[in-house]
Amino acid sequence: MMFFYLDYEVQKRIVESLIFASEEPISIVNLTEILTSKIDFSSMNLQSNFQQSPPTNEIDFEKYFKKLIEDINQELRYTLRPYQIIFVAGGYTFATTEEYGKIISLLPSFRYKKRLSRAMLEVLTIIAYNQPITRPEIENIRGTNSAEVINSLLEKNLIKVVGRKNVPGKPHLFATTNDFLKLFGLGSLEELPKYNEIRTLVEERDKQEKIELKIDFNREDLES
Amino acid sequence: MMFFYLDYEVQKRIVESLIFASEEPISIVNLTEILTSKIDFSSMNLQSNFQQSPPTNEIDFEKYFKKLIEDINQELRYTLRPYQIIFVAGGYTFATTEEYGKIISLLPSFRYKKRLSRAMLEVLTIIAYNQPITRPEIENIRGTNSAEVINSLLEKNLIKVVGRKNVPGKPHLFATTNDFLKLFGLGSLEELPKYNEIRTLVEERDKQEKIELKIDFNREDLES
Amino acid sequence: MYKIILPNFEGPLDLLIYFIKRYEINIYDIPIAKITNEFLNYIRLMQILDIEISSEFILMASTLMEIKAKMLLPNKNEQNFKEDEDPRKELVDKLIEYQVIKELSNELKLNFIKNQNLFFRGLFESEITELSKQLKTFKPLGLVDLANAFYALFVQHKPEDKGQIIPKETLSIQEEINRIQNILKRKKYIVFPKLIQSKEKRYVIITFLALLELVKSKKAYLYQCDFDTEILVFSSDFIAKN
Repeated sequence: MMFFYLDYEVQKRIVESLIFASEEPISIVNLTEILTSKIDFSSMNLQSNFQQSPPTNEIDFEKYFKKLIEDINQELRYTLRPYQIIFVAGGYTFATTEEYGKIISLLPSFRYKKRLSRAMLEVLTIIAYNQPITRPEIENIRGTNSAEVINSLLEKNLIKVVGRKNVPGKPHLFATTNDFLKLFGLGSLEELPKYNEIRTLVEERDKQEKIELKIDFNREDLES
Repeated sequence: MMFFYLDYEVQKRIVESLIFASEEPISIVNLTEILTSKIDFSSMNLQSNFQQSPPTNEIDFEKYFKKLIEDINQELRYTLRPYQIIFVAGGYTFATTEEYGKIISLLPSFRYKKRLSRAMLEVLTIIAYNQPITRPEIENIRGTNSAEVINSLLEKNLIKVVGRKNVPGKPHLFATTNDFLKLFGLGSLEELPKYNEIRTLVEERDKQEKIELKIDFNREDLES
Repeated sequence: MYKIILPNFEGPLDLLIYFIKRYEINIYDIPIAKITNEFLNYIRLMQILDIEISSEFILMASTLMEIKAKMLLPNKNEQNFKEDEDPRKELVDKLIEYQVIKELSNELKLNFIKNQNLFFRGLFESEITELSKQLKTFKPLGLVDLANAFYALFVQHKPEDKGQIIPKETLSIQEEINRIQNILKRKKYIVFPKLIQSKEKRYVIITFLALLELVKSKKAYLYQCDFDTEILVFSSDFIAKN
């Protein structure tokens, strides 16, 4: 039983789930190819009344699927879903609506939350405190190859190239971006924890209890 | 203006778009963290009447968000969307419904996407239960070369390198990924079939075979 | 010509378990002579059929024969071994552990089958923007760039050249081409050094030759960002679509 003989409602659901699951934007040509292949939809136990439909060779696939996708989008709008099917890079794919996309992008540390590896954080920190800095200098501090990490940070727009250093090889100089500040909720680079403070903190980590005690004493001093 | 003062409908949309846009399953802890941070939602131009709401410190976030997600799922079901929010790999994420997933899996371009050979399953099992583990250790358990299999599992992003073992040769240590949990529909590694139960079962069975063997011997005795 | 299909064993342990099941042998008291014979017969059969025998099978055969010899040695006090001096113990432990793994993987397979109809979202916005950004800012590369990158990588990573043990399976350039193309079917693009990670020297060379072949026949395209960063390999399909 062919796709085009299915209920229009079921057709919509199938196309919607296809676009949802596809790893690439899916083109009309692609959709047509997949859905006109010899699959027996009647075996799929769909709650669908099969309808009389024009034979495939009379269907203008492009027009048909465009209309179908537009109808899905209308449903999504009517039911207030915060996502839509959009046309991009030669095909159809899901994306959040502009309104909710904007909200998401404003939420702190959302996009990068789980995608910053320890190595990335390390390199970011080094760049943040030493900018502008070259790759060899970064690698010298970390003691390990950092090309790939730097590449991913560039891709995520957390660092940028600000020039070249005038030493043999003219290596690129890297600095942090505004997105970096946004990600860490910093108003400016000056709001970074002070390097010396951190250094002291690390050095005295073993004496942490003592420090806290001191602070307590101070407060008591103030209160009394 | 806080998240919890927004219209419940708008709250649902924000959570839905967050889960929709997140590449990794998003946990309740994560949701809470993101949505209780200091964002002024009133600046976001949302069509929402702000409502009186209990102060955050009285909200049971887990219960609140679980209910909210269940309400979104109910909407998705009522409006016949072919996808749902499910809990997997430690968080919430979108996935096709059983019904439409079945249809998709029958379509030619999706059919072969999910295939695991016996060898791959075996190596995955060994890594899942013994992580982090090195290739020689895996090969010792299987009694056979597993380099190719490990490579394809790495390519499929079902396992990842998490470091090197401090033994001669410094071999890579492998562990399973979130994609592994997603592929097997596991909320966490704790949901794996229990090792000890299966081990007892195997040992019991081996003992049972011993008994059968005795009976066999007896029969042979009788026959001869 | 006709084909003989032998059961597909995942190595010598798998084969031994097959024998144990078939002859309903008590795993705690394996008749080692009988099993060794069966095992050697199987290897001979493989030889006759001209099937490549991997080193693990040879190794297992010698282990079995060693155990057999130890079992034949007259024991000082008793004829029966105490459990922990039984020469079979190590092998038995391995067989049990492997059986447990097999059972567990069967259980996991049920999960897998149950979940086969679950499809997650395939494409995310960040990937779309990343992709279109890359194609805009990345410049196409030629064969010379590939050779340079290859050389740099070779110097940098110093792939291990394991002299002693040469794996039986040999990898042809065609197989490597297939592998790369398979990845490209799934992944849109590959970061060049990822192709070569943790491989031996001769594999690195095969990967390089395969990549050369793909670029020459325009089945793959190389791109690199303006910076001194990694080379990306794209499939021709993907480039055509964009």
